[in-house]
Amino acid sequence: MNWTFFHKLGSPKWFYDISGKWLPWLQVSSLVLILVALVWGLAFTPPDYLQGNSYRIIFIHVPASFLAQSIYMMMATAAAVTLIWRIKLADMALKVMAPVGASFCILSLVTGAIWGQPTWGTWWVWDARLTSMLILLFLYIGIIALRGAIHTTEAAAKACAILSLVGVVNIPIIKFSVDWWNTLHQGATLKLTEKPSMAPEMLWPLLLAILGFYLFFTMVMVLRLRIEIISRERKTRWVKELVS
Amino acid sequence: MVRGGKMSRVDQPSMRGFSACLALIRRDLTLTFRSPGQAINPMAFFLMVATLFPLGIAPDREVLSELAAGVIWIGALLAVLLSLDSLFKSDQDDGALDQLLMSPHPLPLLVLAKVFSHWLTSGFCLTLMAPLLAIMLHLPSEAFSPLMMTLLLGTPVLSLAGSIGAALTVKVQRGGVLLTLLSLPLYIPVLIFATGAVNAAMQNMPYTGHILWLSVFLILGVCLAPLAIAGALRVINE
Amino acid sequence: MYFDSWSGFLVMEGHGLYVWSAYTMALAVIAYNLIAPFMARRRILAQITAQVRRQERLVQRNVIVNEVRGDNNENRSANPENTQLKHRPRRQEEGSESVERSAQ
Amino acid sequence: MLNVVQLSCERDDRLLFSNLSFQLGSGEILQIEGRNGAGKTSLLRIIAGFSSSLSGDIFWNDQPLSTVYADFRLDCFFLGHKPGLKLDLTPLENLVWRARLSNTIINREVLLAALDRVQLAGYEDIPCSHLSAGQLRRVAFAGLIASPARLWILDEPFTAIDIEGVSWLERLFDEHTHQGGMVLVTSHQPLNDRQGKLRKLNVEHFGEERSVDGERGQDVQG
Repeated sequence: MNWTFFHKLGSPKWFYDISGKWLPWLQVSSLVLILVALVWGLAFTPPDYLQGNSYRIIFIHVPASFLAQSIYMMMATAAAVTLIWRIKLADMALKVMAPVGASFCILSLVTGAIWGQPTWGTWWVWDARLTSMLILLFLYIGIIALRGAIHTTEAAAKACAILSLVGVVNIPIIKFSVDWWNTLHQGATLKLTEKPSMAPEMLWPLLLAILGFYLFFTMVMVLRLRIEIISRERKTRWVKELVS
Repeated sequence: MVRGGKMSRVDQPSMRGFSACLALIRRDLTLTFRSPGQAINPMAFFLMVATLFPLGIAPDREVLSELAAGVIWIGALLAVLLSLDSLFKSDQDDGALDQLLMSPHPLPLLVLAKVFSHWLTSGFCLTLMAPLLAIMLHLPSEAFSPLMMTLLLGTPVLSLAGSIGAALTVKVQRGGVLLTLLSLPLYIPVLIFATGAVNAAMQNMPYTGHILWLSVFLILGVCLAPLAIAGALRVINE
Repeated sequence: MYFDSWSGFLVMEGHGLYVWSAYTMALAVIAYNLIAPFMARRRILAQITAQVRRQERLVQRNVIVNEVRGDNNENRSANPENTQLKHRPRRQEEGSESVERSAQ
Repeated sequence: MLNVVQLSCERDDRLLFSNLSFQLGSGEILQIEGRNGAGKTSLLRIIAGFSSSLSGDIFWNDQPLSTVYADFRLDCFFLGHKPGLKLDLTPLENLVWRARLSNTIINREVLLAALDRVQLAGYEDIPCSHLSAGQLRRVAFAGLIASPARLWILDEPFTAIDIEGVSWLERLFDEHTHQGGMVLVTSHQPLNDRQGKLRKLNVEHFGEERSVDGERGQDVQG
């Protein structure tokens, strides 16, 4: 099992060149997919028999929630890679993913609240999913704040790695206890994103939207990672040549 | 010139690991007794939180007894957070943390001793004070025993989880707010199950499930938290 | 298209306000995620060019100082003052070598 | 026997020093020189085992440090910039918890004798907060004298020490090396080497500022 691929992954310059080729494809495909999915979901699908047209918010709320959670999982894996194999690229990914994840977490919270208004008549509902998303937002802000508070890059890298691993251990516990707390107090309310009753013509735009958002996230991450590489490798000759 | 002799090496290092922990606990307890101001703050804060709520909401009995469990637990949670800030920072400032890192004994064990001594001076005292506050907040009498049980099981978890944040922010100048931000997500499950137990007892429903879950968190905390704390201390002090 | 008219599409039987506010929020988040990297890129590139220019200026200044004082590396002795000087020429050689290369 | 091979350390993408190697046998003193910020303290902290982000290897009695770090720490005494004493405790209590932490049996007479050697005989039950910075350092030296560790790693021990304190400390080093101990010390004052056991190492020799080329995988020279 030759590990050359794994070690090459470690060299930021190699990633910078490779991602240069991927970037245009990513940009085009993600924006096209998102456009198609949202137009399809907004204009061409019939309204839900129960919720009327307000369910169309599902085409951004569900992808945003999925993204917020899977970005945190990706950050935890990047953290594990930083701590175990000490690959600098993994730490750059960890640093870069945090604000993107936080932005999608906020989007999921806001769209969830907006969706709650026509369905339940109040802006904020202590629904299990929304509350866990709110706590996930705290985890994101914690990592971003810790990254800003520690100035030496090596210490900040490992401290944020430890914090995101502790957070990822904490997420299932939070989900379990919030769900348990929710059923204790309110009984089974209408679950916000119930999918079994999704008619096929609603399901397809949703899947397209989810794919579009994931591609969009990869594109944004590649963009930010390239900048982080330039910033961290500013002493090397290839960056100086690139700049001048 | 009196020739200073050398102290002899200990032969069975494993047994000495616990004596090192005992020495650390004894050191921290003497430190707290020498300057008790550090230990009084969380208790005064706890009492103050319990007096603010009736002033803020309503002094009558039904409202307060409904809120009592939540108020006591949130007060205890914030008081523990208050006292966590100086846990490692005082050692960092006078160089004692380097000696801790240089010790041949496993760091997680020493860190567990430090967190235990912190719990003794903060969480445990809050638990002893809790009945006083429960009376002030008209907590029904049958809810007293679950309150004490949840506090006894829950406050060590608060100390353990909060120490991870304390270790991560040991070199951050004004790290108090950041410490709170890092520790709150870890406190939420404990708060949910603890207040759940007391409220269940108030509606005289069985609360053993909640207590068992709290002990699960305690065991999880005792096993995993020292590893994270030791890792964080090593990483920050590179 | 499900809706018969543009105005129907906008109103969406009363739910239009919520749907469109949610979608503008989504647009805002997408725009943030697109614009923030470019702003960061500009800021960091400016920083690096400033740093490279500063290094070149430092190198030019050393070259002049050394000619004026006629100092060279041979009379190196163990006094600390000289170690400073010894240290600087090495950085100067390296500096000029990287300058030519980047100039090619 | 401490053996450092091809050690290099990078702080915040600034290469402090690279391929630094030296040996420290028993009975030798090694003084590490270098201007401020050249990486002296980082070198000492790496050898003491605080930092793990380094390339190159350190051998203790010909075994890699990572496998024998417990024995290494049993036999090593680290004194950083700060004396490492709790100000509310008395010198004796401080020495007790530090000795207990480094796994030595507490012998009260030895501690008192050590305090006496550093001219702090009457101070053993006064809280350290009443002592001056120089006295605090001498309490730390008392811990040094009483500890059975063979390797001493001292970071700038001469700060806040007056002239005759310096010569006292040098006599202490000679006595320690005479008993087969090793001393690794950083300081700005040049130590006068009486028994010919003193060696010097300047960190700046290994710290040339060269721009490390792109391929992070292979460390391209020059």
